[in-house]
This record gives sequence, C-alpha cells and structure tokens, in this order.
Amino acid sequence: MEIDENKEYIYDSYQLDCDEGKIIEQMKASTKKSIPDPADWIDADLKRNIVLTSLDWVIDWARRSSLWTAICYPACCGMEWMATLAPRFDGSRFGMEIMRASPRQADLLITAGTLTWKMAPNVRRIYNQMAEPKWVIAMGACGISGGIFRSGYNVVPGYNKIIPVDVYVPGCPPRPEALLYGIQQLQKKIGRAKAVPDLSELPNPLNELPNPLKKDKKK
Amino acid sequence: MNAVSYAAQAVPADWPGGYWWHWLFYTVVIIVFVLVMVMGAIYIERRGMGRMQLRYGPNRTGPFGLLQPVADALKVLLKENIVPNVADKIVHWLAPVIAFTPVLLIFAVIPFQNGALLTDLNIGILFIVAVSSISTVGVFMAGWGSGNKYSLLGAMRNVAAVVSYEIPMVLAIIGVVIFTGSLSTGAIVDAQDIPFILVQPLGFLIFFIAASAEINRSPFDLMEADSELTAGFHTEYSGMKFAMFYLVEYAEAIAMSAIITTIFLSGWRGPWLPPWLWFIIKTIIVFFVMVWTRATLPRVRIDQLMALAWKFLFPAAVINLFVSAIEVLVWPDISQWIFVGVNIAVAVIAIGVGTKMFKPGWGKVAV
Amino acid sequence: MTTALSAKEIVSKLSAEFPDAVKEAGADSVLVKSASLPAVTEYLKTADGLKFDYINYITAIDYYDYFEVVYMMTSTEYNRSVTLKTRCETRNRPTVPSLAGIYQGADWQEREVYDLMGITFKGHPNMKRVFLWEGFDGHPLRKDWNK
Amino acid sequence: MTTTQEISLQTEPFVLNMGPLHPSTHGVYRMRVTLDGEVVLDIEPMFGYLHRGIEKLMEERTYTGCIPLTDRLDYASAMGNNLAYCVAVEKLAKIRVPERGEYIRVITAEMIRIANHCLAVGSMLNDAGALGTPFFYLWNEREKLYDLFEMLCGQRVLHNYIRIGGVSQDLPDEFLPALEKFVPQLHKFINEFEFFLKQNEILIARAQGVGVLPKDVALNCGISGPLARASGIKRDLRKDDPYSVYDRFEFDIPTAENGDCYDRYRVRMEEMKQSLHIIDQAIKKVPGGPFRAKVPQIIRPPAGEAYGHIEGPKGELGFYLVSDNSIAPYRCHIRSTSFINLTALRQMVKGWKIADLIVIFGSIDITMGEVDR
Amino acid sequence: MQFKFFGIGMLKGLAVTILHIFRRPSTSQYPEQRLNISRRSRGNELIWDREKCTGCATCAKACPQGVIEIVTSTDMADNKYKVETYRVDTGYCIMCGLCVEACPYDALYLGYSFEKAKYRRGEFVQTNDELKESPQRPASGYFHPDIAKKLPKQTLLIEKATEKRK
Repeated sequence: MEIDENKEYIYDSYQLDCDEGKIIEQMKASTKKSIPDPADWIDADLKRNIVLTSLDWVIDWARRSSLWTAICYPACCGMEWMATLAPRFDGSRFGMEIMRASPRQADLLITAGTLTWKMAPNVRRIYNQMAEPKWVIAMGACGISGGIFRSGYNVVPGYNKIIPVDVYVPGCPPRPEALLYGIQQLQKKIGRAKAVPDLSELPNPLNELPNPLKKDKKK
Repeated sequence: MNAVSYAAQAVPADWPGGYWWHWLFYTVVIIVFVLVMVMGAIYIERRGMGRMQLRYGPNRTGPFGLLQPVADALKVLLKENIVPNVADKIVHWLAPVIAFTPVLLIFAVIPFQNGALLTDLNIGILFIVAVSSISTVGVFMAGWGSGNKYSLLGAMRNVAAVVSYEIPMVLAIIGVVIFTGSLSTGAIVDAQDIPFILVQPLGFLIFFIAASAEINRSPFDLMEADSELTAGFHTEYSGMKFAMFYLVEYAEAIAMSAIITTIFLSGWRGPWLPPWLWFIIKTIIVFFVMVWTRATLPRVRIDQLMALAWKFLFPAAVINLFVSAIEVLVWPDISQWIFVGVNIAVAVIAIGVGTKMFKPGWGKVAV
Repeated sequence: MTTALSAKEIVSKLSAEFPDAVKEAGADSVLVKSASLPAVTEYLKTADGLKFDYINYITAIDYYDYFEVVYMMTSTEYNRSVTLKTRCETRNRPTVPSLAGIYQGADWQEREVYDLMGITFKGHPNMKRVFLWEGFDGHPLRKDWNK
Repeated sequence: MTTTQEISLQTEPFVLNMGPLHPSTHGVYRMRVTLDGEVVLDIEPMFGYLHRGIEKLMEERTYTGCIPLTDRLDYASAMGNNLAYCVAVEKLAKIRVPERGEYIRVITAEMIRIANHCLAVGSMLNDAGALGTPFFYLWNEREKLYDLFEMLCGQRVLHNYIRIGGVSQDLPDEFLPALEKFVPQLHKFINEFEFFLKQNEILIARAQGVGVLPKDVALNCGISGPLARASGIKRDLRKDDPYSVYDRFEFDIPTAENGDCYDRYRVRMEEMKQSLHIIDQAIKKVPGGPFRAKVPQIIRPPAGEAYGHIEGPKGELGFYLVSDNSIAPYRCHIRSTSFINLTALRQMVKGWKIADLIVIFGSIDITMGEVDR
Repeated sequence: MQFKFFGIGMLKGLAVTILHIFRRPSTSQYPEQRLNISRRSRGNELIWDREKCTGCATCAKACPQGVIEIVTSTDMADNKYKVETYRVDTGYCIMCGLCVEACPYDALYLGYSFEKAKYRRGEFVQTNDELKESPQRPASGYFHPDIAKKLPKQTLLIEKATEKRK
C-alpha cells in the first residue's frame, strides 16, 4: 500500500496548521486578564448559603479521598509529579495513583510544567473535557507565574490566564512533599466549601472565549 | 448446614410462588456478591500492586484504606455525565448496560456451595461460554457510539480478541467435560476428587490465558491499553456510565475467577472451612494471580495476541483434548493420579515444542 | 580527540575541486559561497580521506548586516571536524541552498533555523514552521524582533 | 524476526491525532499518525508545545544566569546540561578548571547518566505496557540518586550545580561515603533487574526486531548516544573527544548490532554498569584543593565563538556560543540531542503497528524540554 | 527472536514481583513521617536579613529573571543606603540560589521549609519584614556552611536500603 503524494487525502496538513495558528492567536488575544482565584469565589459563595449536611460530608469525603488526576505534565515538574506517585512518597496512599489518561474521568488537573501559547488551547480543551466537579493545582513557578520563562515570547505567564486555579504550589519544581501538602490543602478546601463554584454569576472569562472543541464539531 | 443454604431453604416450598422466592434470594445474593467482591477486588489490586511496587497503596480512607473502593464508587457516581456531541446518543447510553448484564448472568450457574446456586442448568458450561461473550457487544457499542478513534480501535481489538480466544477456551473446557461426563457446573465440582488443575494442567493454562485475554486483563489489556489508546473504548465515558464499565472490568475478572475455581479448583470443596468460604478464598486467590501478572508483564501486541491464540493455544488445546479423550476412552477405570503425571508431562512437552515452533506475529508490514 | 581541521587544510583540499567556492578562511572555519555549498558538502561527505559523514549542528546568527549560517560536520572515520559558514546579506527573505538531500539530519534543523531566524532553505522538501505556529508574527531569534 | 507481508485487502487510511497530551508522549509531543487499521502508514511529528524560547532568553541573561535555563532543557538529566554549557563557556573564555572540580563534575555527570537511563528504560517498559512495576523499581534507584543530588546542591531535579570554572559548592562530608554505599547496591539491583526482565518473552516479542534503525541511516541523521550505539556506531565523545578528565578513566563503550528496541534497552543497561565503574574509579581518586577557579559572577569572554559538547546521557549535547565581549552571549545555539535523534522516528515506525510506534518512540528516549527548547 | 522455554522468563519476573511483597516499602508516609531534607535544601522561599543588608542590589543583578525588587534611599546621617522596599514574588522565584551565592554580606538565605501552597496568587508576594527569618521560616544551609552544620542529617534512601540487608 502506497501513499500517493498527489492524491488529496483526508487532510491538508498545512491548512490544519493554519487553523491551529488562528485558534492560538484568538486565544492569545482574548486572555489579557487572569482569572480570579476560585478561593475568592468560594468565599463569596459561603457567605450566601449553605448548611453542610452529613450527606454533604460523605460526598466531600468521597471526592477528596479519590482524586484521580488527568495527565498533564508538559515539563520539569512532571518529574516530581512522577516522584510523588513513585514508591518513596507514594501518592497512592491518598487514593490518587489512578491516572486517567482520558480527561473525562479525571477530577484533578495538576499542571506540571510551563504553559506555552501553542499549548494553551489544548490545556483549555482538556479542562473543558473534564467532568464536574474538577479542580486544578498549579504546580511550580511556571504554573503560577511563568517562572524563569515568563519573558519568553511563547510562554503564558501562569495557568490562571487560561483556567481557574484552586491551589498554587510554589517551587521549581516543588518537592513531592510540597506537592502532597498542596494536595492536602485542596482536600481541606473540598471538605470546607461547596465543591463547584457557581461560575455563571461571577465574572468568568471562560464563557467569552473561543472553545477549541467547537471547531472540531463543525468538521 | 450453614448460613447460605439454610437461608435458601428457609423459605418453605409451599409458599405462594415457591420457585420465585429462590430466584429472588439468589438474585440478591449474586448482586451483593458481585458488588462486594468487586470492591474487594479493587482493594486487593491496588494494595497488592502497591506492595509489589515497594509502596503501600491506598491506606488513608478507613482502616487500612478499606473504604477506598467505596469512596471511588461514590465519587464516580456523582460526577457529571458527559455525552459528546458527535456520539451516537442511544448506543452510547445503552452500551454500559449491555456490557454489565451478562456478567451477572454468569453467576446464575456458579455454585457457591453444594447445591447453592440460582439454577443448576445441565448445560451450565455452555451457558457460561455463550453469555460471557455478550459483553463484547456492549464494548463494541461503546467504541462505536463514542465517535472517538481511540475508542473504536480499542473496541475492534476487543472483538478480535474475544472471537479468537473463545475457541481455545471452549476446547480447554471440553477436556474437563470429557473427564466429568456432564456440562453441569454442579456435576463438575462433584467430579473433582482431585482438582482438575492437576488432571488438566495444560487445559488450565490455556483456559487461564484465554480467560485473561477475553476479559482484557494484563498482559492482554489491549482494549484499554493506557499507553497507546488513552483509555480505549471508554475514553468518552464519565460519571455513572464509566462506573458501569469500571464495574464490568472487575466483575468480569471475578466471574472468570469464579469459573476457574469451579472448573479447575474443585469449587467449594475443601476441608475444615465452610464450603462457601472455600469458594470465596479460591476466587480471591485466582484473582490475585491476575493482579500479579498484571503487575509484572508487559502488554502483547494485537498481532501477537492473535498469533498466540491461533498458533499456540489452539493446537495445544486440540492436543490436550485428544490426550484426554484417549485417556478416558482407553483406561476408564484407573486412578486419576496416573493421568496427573501423564498430563503434566504432556503439558511440558507441548509447551517445549510450541516454544520452538511458535513465531509470534508477522511484525512489519510493507507500506 | 576530535581534531578540528584548520581552515588552511580545508582550503587546500577544496581549492583543487572548487577554485572559487571559498570566500574567506577564518581561524578554524571556512566561509563558503552559498551557491556552491551543496557541492562542497557533497564533496566533503563522500571524498576519500575526508568523509565528513555526520552533521553536528546547523545554526544561524544574526549580525544585523548579514545572516551567517554555520554548519559543523564530523568524520566518524577519521575523527575530524570541520566548520563551514555561509552568509546571506539580505534581511528580506534570505535564502540558502538546503542540505536536506545530503544529510537527513539537516532536515529538521533547517526547519528550525527557518522558523526562528527566517532563513529559507531552497530545495528543502517541507519548509514549514516547526516550533511556532503558522501565522506567528516574525522570526523571534532575529535581533530586531521584539514582542 | 521480521517478515514482510503484503496487505491484501483494500482499505482506507485514517488519521489519528496523538498528543500533545497523550500518556506516552513523554511530555507534550504530537503526531499526526496515518493509520491503516492498526498499521502505521506515516507519521507527521509536530512539536513546539513546549517551545519556551530558551535560546532567545539566553541572549538576555548573563553567562552565569544562563545556567538555571540550561537545567530546564533536558530536565531528566539537568546536571549534564549544566556541564555541557559550562564546558562551552570555559572553551570560549579559556578558563581552566581545578582538578577537584573536574572530578566532581565527572562523578555527577555519571550519576545523572545512571539516573537518566533509569528513567529511559523505565518509561520504555511503561510504554510497552508493564504497568508501573519496572518503572517504579528503576525510579526507586533514581530516587536514591536524587537524595545524593539534593545533598550536593539542595534541589532534587534541577540542580544548577555546575558553575563556570568548577562547581558551586564543595562536596559535603557525608557525600562520598553515601556514594560508596550506593555503587555496590546498584550493581546488585541491576543484576536483579536483569533477572526480572532480560529473558521476559513478552518483552522480547515486543522489542526484538522492532523499529530497526540501520547504521547508515543513523549516521546520516546525525544520531548519537545510546540510540546510535545500539545501531553499531561506536562513537562516544568521552573517548573520541575527551572533555573534563575522562581520559583518565577506564571504561568500555557498549554497542549492539541490530539497532532494535531491545538492543537500546540492553545498551542502556550496560552503560549504567560502565558509569558505575567510572564512579568507582573517580571516588578513589578525588584530589583535594580548590573546587572552583576564581571566576567572577559576571564574566566577559573575548569576542569569538566556541562549540563545546559532551556525551550527555542521551547523546551529543552541544552549545554553540558566540560572544561579543559583553556580559551576555550574543547568540547561543543548543545542539539538542533529543531533537536530532527524533529525526529518525518516521523511518523507524513505518509499517509497524500503533503499539510499536509507542515502544519505538519510548526507546529513543527524548525529553520534550530539549526537543522544543 | 529467540525463546528458551516458554514461560521461564515470565516466571522469573513473577518471582521477583512476588518477593517484593515481603520487602519493606521504601515509602515515607509524608504528613506523619517526615524526611529530613538536605542541609543545603533550596526551600520555597527567600529569607532576608535586614540588619546585614547594605542595599547594594547585587542580588537583584545576579537574579536571572529579576524577581528581586529593591528600593533604597540614601541615609545621610550614616552615609549608608537604607532599604525601603525589598520585595520578592515567591511564585515567580525559581530558587536557583544565585542571589544567595552573589550576596557579599551574607544577608540572603534560602528557606528550609517547603510547605507553602496557597489558595491565592497574591499571597506569594512578600515584602520587607515578611521575609525575615522566624521559627516558621528557618534558613537553609545553602551557601552558609555554618547553618548547614546545625541542621539535622539528611535521611537517605540508600542508607535505608543498605541497612535492611544487614
């Protein structure tokens, strides 16, 4: 079986590249401000309602004791994220050794590494694909602010330009213990407040942005 | 007389609906058994693999992390249910149901102890073989209905594997049936004065391999194949429906362990302990072996999977069948212990010859 | 020890075959006319006693007045290395002949140079951007590029 | 055992988009794979999802300030990058490194080679579907090395330890005894690991004869490191172009002939043994004296250019530096091993199954940080 | 492909994994069992000593990315620089330690603690007295050998592994 160079196959790769470029430019243009930290949302939320029932407690307990992570380890912090799961620190003690390669089944997005503009639509897409309730931990200096690459021409200064971040873990890269501490902070947060902030009433840039997913559906 | 069978017989036969009480009782027993065993299986797998990998595994939720599967289940059930736009909605919805039901049906003919089973069909084995492959339809529907290429590839692999491995699996069972002279599961357990794992070592190996391939346990977990196909056929599933698939995966493993226990490990029979406990212990041991292989072995490739079925297991199963048939035909009355020795020798020779002659897969294809 | 061939040696070897290819000989590198670059490298790769069969790197430097494209080849047989340079004086669509047909390893490296420095390699089979996306404004490694 | 067979059925190819976040792409790598059923007809590698513009950033930083940037190139073996960069700067500025500094450099460079091969072999086996176990065993060894690196420089992954003209701090007192304990322990582990997997039938079936890279193609693509040595190219810069004090140590260059995935796995395991051998010799010979030449924090090398390269864990890692006598490099080009080693991927995978594509990709051992820079 | 006898290699592998069950896991259970981290640990914060600092801004120059913001004014009476603002964004800092290395007056230390996860991005910016050393913010021995001597000895996995075999 030969690939015929002249025949028009399923895709024209250059055209696809150009489409991708357009999405990236769109994304770059529409993310000038960073998304406010969900911690603020939740505080506002707490003031409005809620009485936590014991059923809520059980649900929160279930959610915080089985945080399955989506796979998102672009760079250096991925090493320490692997070390967290590895025997020495063993993240599985908290029931989180199951890495779901499919974002649909994951609860937690640990953004282990530098985010570039070329990658940004994909990360947004993964975040959109995750099923509620979902949480995000920004791991490392690059995840928080862009770190050492912040002045680079292709680097997004922090994941909170693209997706709301629940917990920030500083370090470059943070030690596995530091990450585990961050995860515990997240677990505390899950227990303390209503898990899903109501995004509709608050200023949420996510709704105004192009959704890369929609692009695919048209095709 | 112990708890399970006592409870079964506690309902007087002359109650209105007589047989239906029995039916209802065992339906409940089976569902509870499957759910509890699946939770136990998940716990055993995660803890066991943890210890094999020099770590602890989940130990924070409840004592020794025993509540981990409960937390998982609760969490997964409460997650958002996403149906992709490009998915075939009805098929996508129906797939987990179709995949899950047959697994429960298998347990209808598994004796938990002497006479304690939903129905002792006289074609029990045939029923198992027929029902256990229906799950594949559900898996294929999931793969097709998701509208995802990874899912489709995974589902295709699963269908190919099941179609191929059904044959050596059935042939391996026939070896046992020849010795027993009956297709009923109850009769098979009764016939095992010596567990058939010793009388039929080759048959056991073939059945074990074929069973792992059919239910996609590692090293044959091609349809999920984390590193290749992200999550295989259930890539697009979340929430409750994913929980169903997750349940199917482990329920199938439990079902196959129960079948292996019944056919090869003399089912509920055993000294000292109550029979139903023996059954559960043996099932767990078989499941643990599956976990053990999963923790150790790399995954095979799809063409090697096919090659193994057709070039190695199928001839070996045929040899096993012939040898068993000859033994039963020529020496119907001598002690089975002699067959044990003979059959182990046959197994070793068959594997040795197979090693020399077997070439897995055809590797590269000219492009 | 990999000995770098001195410019004199290379010039003496090249002058017989390509009398007017060499523009200038530096300390340990040779400046070659860009038009004769493929012929020179082909010769360096195949000729007996030279056999520079392994390409270390291709890169480009922006000197404001001109771009310098640098090639370094190593002969694994004789354990010697050579550095070739070529220049393109124009800032608007500078072009250099491609070596992708001679060294397969040059393929992506030339694409990288194109992407980041904006030098087009003539005869390259797939001259697309490699790191940045299509539609990215300018070529970032140029000294006069800024955000 | 590769037989070639025609596909007789007429089928339509389809395109599968793999990545950028796929479990086995070792970072954010993307391929457009044209598939015919399970068979890979063609792939189109696409990258840049981690392109951070390190070369541009280096032009804005001082020579010393660039060292943290080099850490983040190949984050699986940060120490190797530090060394390569410092070797290049020292070549440019003509700085001599004291003896003790050189020995410390050799020890750390070999330690990072072992750590990198642990990861490379582990992740290749993980891609082949061994669910974590061999990976975690190897990671456990890597963790021991992390401890030692942490003792040395305070960070586990990105070390930022080697400085222009030496190393940043002297060895702590407890470092060498700990390393002495580590060497026999790792020997023991390697033997156990070989027992574990060397003969495994499934691994042999998955890796032997798969993804063969012929010698001439490897050379033409500019491939180096264990990948080239598995194809039979006996080239190792530690022997062929000795930098630091490598000419004082005895060691072999393990090679293999077939150039398949299994050979790459073998070569990496052998190299770990050789690295241990070098460490063993170096521990005994570490001299006293200063560990760092007197180099100011901000240096101005004379105008000119230099290419310094080392045999990194993945192959030839080089830095081409151009100086204009200012405090920052005028231009720094990184000859990244992973990027060039990846060139051969397309030829290697054509005609193999999609499962093989993953294993072959894993056996090349790349880090996306180095590919994209 | 050569196979010796089918299953031997796999059985060897299975033997190795099952034997690992009986070994002690190398896990340290983090929140309860804590490892002694390296004496030179580069923890996730910066410690600044106001008394020793002369406001020379060498650290700000050495920093490869310009994290350190230092504002000084001249103090006429003492003929010294007076530091008015010393601000570090620890969410931006990569803890490379070049500033500590560069500081000629030993006024900068890297922190020894690492548990610094926060819910809000803004909380990472630390100014002046927030950067002081305190029991919650101990200094590490990175480039300060005198401090390193006082810190506890690092727990090594290698020692755990070799002890076990005895």
